[in-house]
Amino acid sequence: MDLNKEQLLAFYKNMVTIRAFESKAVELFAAGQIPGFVHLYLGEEAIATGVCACLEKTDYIASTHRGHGHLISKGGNLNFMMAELFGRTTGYCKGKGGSMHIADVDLGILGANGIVGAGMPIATGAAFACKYKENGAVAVAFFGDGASDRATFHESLNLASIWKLPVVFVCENNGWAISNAQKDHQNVTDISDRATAYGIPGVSVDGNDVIAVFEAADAAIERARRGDGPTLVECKSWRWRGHFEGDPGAYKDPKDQEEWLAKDPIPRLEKNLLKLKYATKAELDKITAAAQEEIEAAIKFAGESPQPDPQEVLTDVYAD
Amino acid sequence: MDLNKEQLLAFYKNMVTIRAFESKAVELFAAGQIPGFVHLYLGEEAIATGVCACLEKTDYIASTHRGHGHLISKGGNLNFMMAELFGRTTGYCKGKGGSMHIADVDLGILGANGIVGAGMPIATGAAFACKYKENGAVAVAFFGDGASDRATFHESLNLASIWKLPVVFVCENNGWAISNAQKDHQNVTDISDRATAYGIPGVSVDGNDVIAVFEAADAAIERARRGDGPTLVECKSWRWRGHFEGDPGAYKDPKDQEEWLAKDPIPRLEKNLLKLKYATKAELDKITAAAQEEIEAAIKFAGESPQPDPQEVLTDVYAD
Amino acid sequence: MKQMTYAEAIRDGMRVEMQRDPNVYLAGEDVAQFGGCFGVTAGLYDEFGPKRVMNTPISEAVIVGHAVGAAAAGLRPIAEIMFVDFMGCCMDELFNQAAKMRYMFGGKARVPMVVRTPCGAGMGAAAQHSQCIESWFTHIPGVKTVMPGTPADAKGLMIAAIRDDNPVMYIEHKQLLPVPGDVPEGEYAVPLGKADIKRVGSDITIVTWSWMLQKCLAAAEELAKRGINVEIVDPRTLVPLDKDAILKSVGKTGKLLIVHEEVKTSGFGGEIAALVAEEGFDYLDAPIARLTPPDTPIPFSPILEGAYLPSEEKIIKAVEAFF
Amino acid sequence: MKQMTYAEAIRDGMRVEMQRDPNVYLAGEDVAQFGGCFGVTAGLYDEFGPKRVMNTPISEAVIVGHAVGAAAAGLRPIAEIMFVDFMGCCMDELFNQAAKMRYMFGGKARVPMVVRTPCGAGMGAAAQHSQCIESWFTHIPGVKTVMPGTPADAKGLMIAAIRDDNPVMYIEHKQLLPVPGDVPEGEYAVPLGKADIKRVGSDITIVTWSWMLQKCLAAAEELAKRGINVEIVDPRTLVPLDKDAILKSVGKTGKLLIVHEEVKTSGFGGEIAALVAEEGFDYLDAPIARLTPPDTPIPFSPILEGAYLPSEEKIIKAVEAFF
Ligand SMILES: Cc1ncc(C[n+]2csc(CCOP(=O)(O)OP(=O)(O)O)c2C)c(N)n1
Ligand SMILES: Cc1ncc(C[n+]2csc(CCOP(=O)(O)OP(=O)(O)O)c2C)c(N)n1
Ligand SMILES: [Mg+2]
Ligand SMILES: [Mg+2]
Repeated sequence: MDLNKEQLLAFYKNMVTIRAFESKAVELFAAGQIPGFVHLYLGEEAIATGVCACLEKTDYIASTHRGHGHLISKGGNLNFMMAELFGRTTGYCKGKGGSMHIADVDLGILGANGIVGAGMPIATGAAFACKYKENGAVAVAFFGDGASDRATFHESLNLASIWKLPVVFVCENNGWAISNAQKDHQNVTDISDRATAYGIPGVSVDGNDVIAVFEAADAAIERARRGDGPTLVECKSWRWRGHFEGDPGAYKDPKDQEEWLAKDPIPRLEKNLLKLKYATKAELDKITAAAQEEIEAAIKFAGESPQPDPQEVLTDVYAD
Repeated sequence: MDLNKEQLLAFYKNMVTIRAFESKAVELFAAGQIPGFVHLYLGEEAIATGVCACLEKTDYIASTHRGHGHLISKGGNLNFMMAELFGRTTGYCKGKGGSMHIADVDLGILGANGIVGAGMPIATGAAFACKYKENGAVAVAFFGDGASDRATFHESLNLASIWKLPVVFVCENNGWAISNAQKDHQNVTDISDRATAYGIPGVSVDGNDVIAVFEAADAAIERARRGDGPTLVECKSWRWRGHFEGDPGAYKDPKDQEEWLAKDPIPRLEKNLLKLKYATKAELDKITAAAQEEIEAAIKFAGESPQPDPQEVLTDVYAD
Repeated sequence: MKQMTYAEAIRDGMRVEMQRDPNVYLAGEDVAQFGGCFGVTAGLYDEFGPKRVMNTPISEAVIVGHAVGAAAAGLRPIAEIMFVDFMGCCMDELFNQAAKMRYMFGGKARVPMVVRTPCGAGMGAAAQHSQCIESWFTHIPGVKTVMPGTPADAKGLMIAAIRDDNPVMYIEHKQLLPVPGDVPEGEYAVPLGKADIKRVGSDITIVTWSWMLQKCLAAAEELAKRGINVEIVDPRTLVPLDKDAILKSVGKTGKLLIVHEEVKTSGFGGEIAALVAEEGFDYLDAPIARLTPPDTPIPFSPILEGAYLPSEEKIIKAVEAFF
Repeated sequence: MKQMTYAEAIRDGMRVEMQRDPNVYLAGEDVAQFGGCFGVTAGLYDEFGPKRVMNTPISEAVIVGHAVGAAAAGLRPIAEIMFVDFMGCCMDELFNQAAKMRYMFGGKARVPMVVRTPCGAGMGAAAQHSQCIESWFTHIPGVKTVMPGTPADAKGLMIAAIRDDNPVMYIEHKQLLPVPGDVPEGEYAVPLGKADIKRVGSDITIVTWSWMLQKCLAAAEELAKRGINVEIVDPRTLVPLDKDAILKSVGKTGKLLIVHEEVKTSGFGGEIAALVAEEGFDYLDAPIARLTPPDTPIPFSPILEGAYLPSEEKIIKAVEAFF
């Protein structure tokens, strides 16, 4: 399918926004301005961008511990996201969640998640609700190669298949589960092969090619909307950073790291845009600069936002 | 491979022994002599018989809630088994376990199990011990079609594959998970197809053909002993009774039930034995009669065994 | 009022809410045509059809986990776990997902879901099919825990649990399923967090719930004949807990016996004893006592299971030991 | 005696037993070359090699479940669960399999295994990576629960846990990992079930464990300056529990404060309070008190997390409230 200029430029803007957000997060964490654990999406920007471009506001996603890219791509507000990383009252979760739990239910974002694999049952349930309400919406579960070894992967894909739910399982195979390389935690090369076990389609794409990701996701999501059930989409990519900030990633072979850095999805789309004459280098640099300014503004917003009142610890446990 | 006379007659003896044990269990449960839940193996005798014929005393099995056939085939003592069903002190578990928890660790029987799918991690761990001790032993996990949808199936097969463990996963596909037909709980016809997800071999055989079961199990177990890792073996059969005694199985289509009753694995082996002239009908009837006598003796043993002393509730919680 | 069994009352509660609210649905193993392992859901499939009463594979993690997503997306799931003993297969989905989603999201999510599951011993079902583990659930902020001990409470608490906007563990007792009683018809809700004085007395307070309530009521009749007048407080919901009702009764009687079916160590009786030792200490004119099973798994043999379980006789003994 | 951190002491305990007993092995996520998420297993892979120190996939159910089978087949697994918060992914394997196998089999199995896992808040890790849930494990007959509060206890209890023939939950605290202390060298075992009086006093008894022990010790010094002489009882193992040590101390002081990091409701403090209200009632000259976090999930913001956690100041206040 042909993607038009607006679409491709929107991909570009989204990817450089994620890149800018995560690059700043590196500095802010190092500077001690972000507490707790931070898992960055650097290098994987094309996946969330391509997938979420197929989704409406009314569709759902379930994210992971490495969730910033998913949230930005689903329309998350950068100020509220950054403020949450800072633990401020203006954050998405009023400072109660942090990076691992950012959510915006109104945007269909059912949360980052600190439990590997926990998003799959949640997305399965959201998809069930879409089918039950017959509202034409779908749900997407993002999860990693490591998560594909968990209980919840098996039970979710099997149930989604049996119930023919409008859900797409997007496996972000970045080659690593913390220090454990994919070949050391599972004996499949293409995780999409696991779809066989559930009688659903499985497809693997280059996760650093935003257009390939979009096309695969679009087909799977359209299939889901048609009522033909779930699909497993594997996007192969690479985790640029350590597992979380603070992990130097010493277990990575520098050669592999180099190779993958060279496959940076952003210059790749950039070349494409220039070739198609959809934009000049100067115009693209302007988009990038604008994104960086947005992030600076978000940091300012977060930094100037109030700290929570200690009494707040007691609220929001139960709805009444 | 050619099975000799002794082997085939041993199969026959084992199958009619299971048949006799379970048939009596039907009566005893109806008569109120067996408390709790009883899940019977009637119709599935060929599976445990064919699989356990490949095992040594030093090998391990992890069984299920439908475990009588596995125990008998692995060499379980009929008196101790029946006494356990009766809840007597002479039972395998001194009356503390009952049908769902009979075990004989000395025979490598790591227990029936009340939790569906719980035997798979246990067999995986026993296989790890065999590999760790380099003692050439293997482990077999029996489980049902319904159990193949559980968390533990996925995590066990993946770990066993990665660690190349000497374990064989024997799926007893009897068509039902309580009232849920296989087609209603999973979208695969051959459960052995799920092996793809772990990069291990998967094979499906007629579970009512003891020779086919033996040959498939033998190949898988030899492979495991050689150090080539796990195999998933699906044995297709049928649950003759309701899920447990007391369930009339009204959800079964009588036509299917009839068809499967006609596939009774015992007459099938009997025909074979007669054709091969390994035995006369009279000789086979003698084997059957002898088995029935053994069961009668076991019932007598159980019935005459003492009830536990109430104080016994407090012992065996911790080893010291 | 209508005579029905505890099982029928649970079903009636589900039916009333399913008729009232199209967003309520039921999912679990064998809950559809089969009617559930204990027949509790019998007839609901015929009445509400395959869209609202669904069988699941044997996949506890996604039975509870999908309910979290469905609830967050606006439905009101009733997820059945066939035995409470199987909650170990889906604890993460309950305690890290369902229970915490609202708080982690800064109060911006609602997770209205009920996990319905039977507990309890007494049928020779052995160690993995007979347990009571309610104190686990009471240790999870964000979850409510409901344990009806009569048919009327079974219906009223079911309706309240379904209407509640939070995850609720609704734990029914296998031994109570056939027990009959008078049950209000129609939309009868029992508020969560309101204890019920099941027997008014003056000499000693017994706090108990679920099946043990019935045993305590029987024991109290016998004790009355012997001149001991027992007050029985049934909290009905362990979280939220009606502390005032417990403290008020102990303030009246000065003596507290807690009877439950969980093993003693870290059973919910410990929490109730602690509550009274903290906030009702001056009311007490005798040590608090707990009557529970011993700290062992549940044995299969009916004789051993009988030795394991609190009984009317043991309750009578435990009460008489106060005097 | 050797100065080492709590983390080094845990490692030393594992190393000593792995050297002594070839059947001891370690399996978990990233425990090999990487040395574990908190570096606790660093160096063990180099010393003992890939046969005895193994990475696993992210599969908690089979991490704990395989250990049950391996233990029943004669090995002594140490299974690491990266955070105790993840135990919800493998509770069945712990509570229905590991804990009950021996009893269900009539005493004819041994399941010598250790589940090693870090607990605790204080690092801004939020609701799913900061919990303390030890009371769950103490509610499982067949399992022992160990919670060291010092480097010496960390080593001694690790060695005892590995040598024990039962499933043992060995729960280390993330905040204690860098804490230094004197640790006996070589084969130093601390018996399971033996409390340690970490501070002798006469005015009030504090029962506490793990990280809170350190906070209580600091508070006790300040209170001493203010003329209140605190006795601190560290049970070290919650199951088996050294009841006599607790009762003896309360018998001496007449006052009991329990401090723990679990949420209050159904935390293990309730069990200790109940024990004393049952068996030490006459010793008490004041109501029992518990100082714990509130019944909420754990918030991310350091300010909110600080409000959630018991602190030296809060402990001092809670003690002074007795006088
Ligand atoms: C159930 C569970 N087990 C373990 C962890 C610890 N952990 C956090 S992220 C992670 C690795 C996840 O790998 P993958 O799924 O590939 O995602 P990635 O980090 O590569 O994006 C692990 C083991 C966890 N959070 N939850
Ligand atoms: C974890 C768990 N979930 C549910 C059950 C209840 N249950 C017992 S047997 C059974 C059906 C099992 O089906 P299958 O695995 O095919 O074995 P079969 O009974 O057909 O031999 C179910 C749902 C259980 N015991 N454990
Ligand atoms: Mg990964
Ligand atoms: Mg079956």
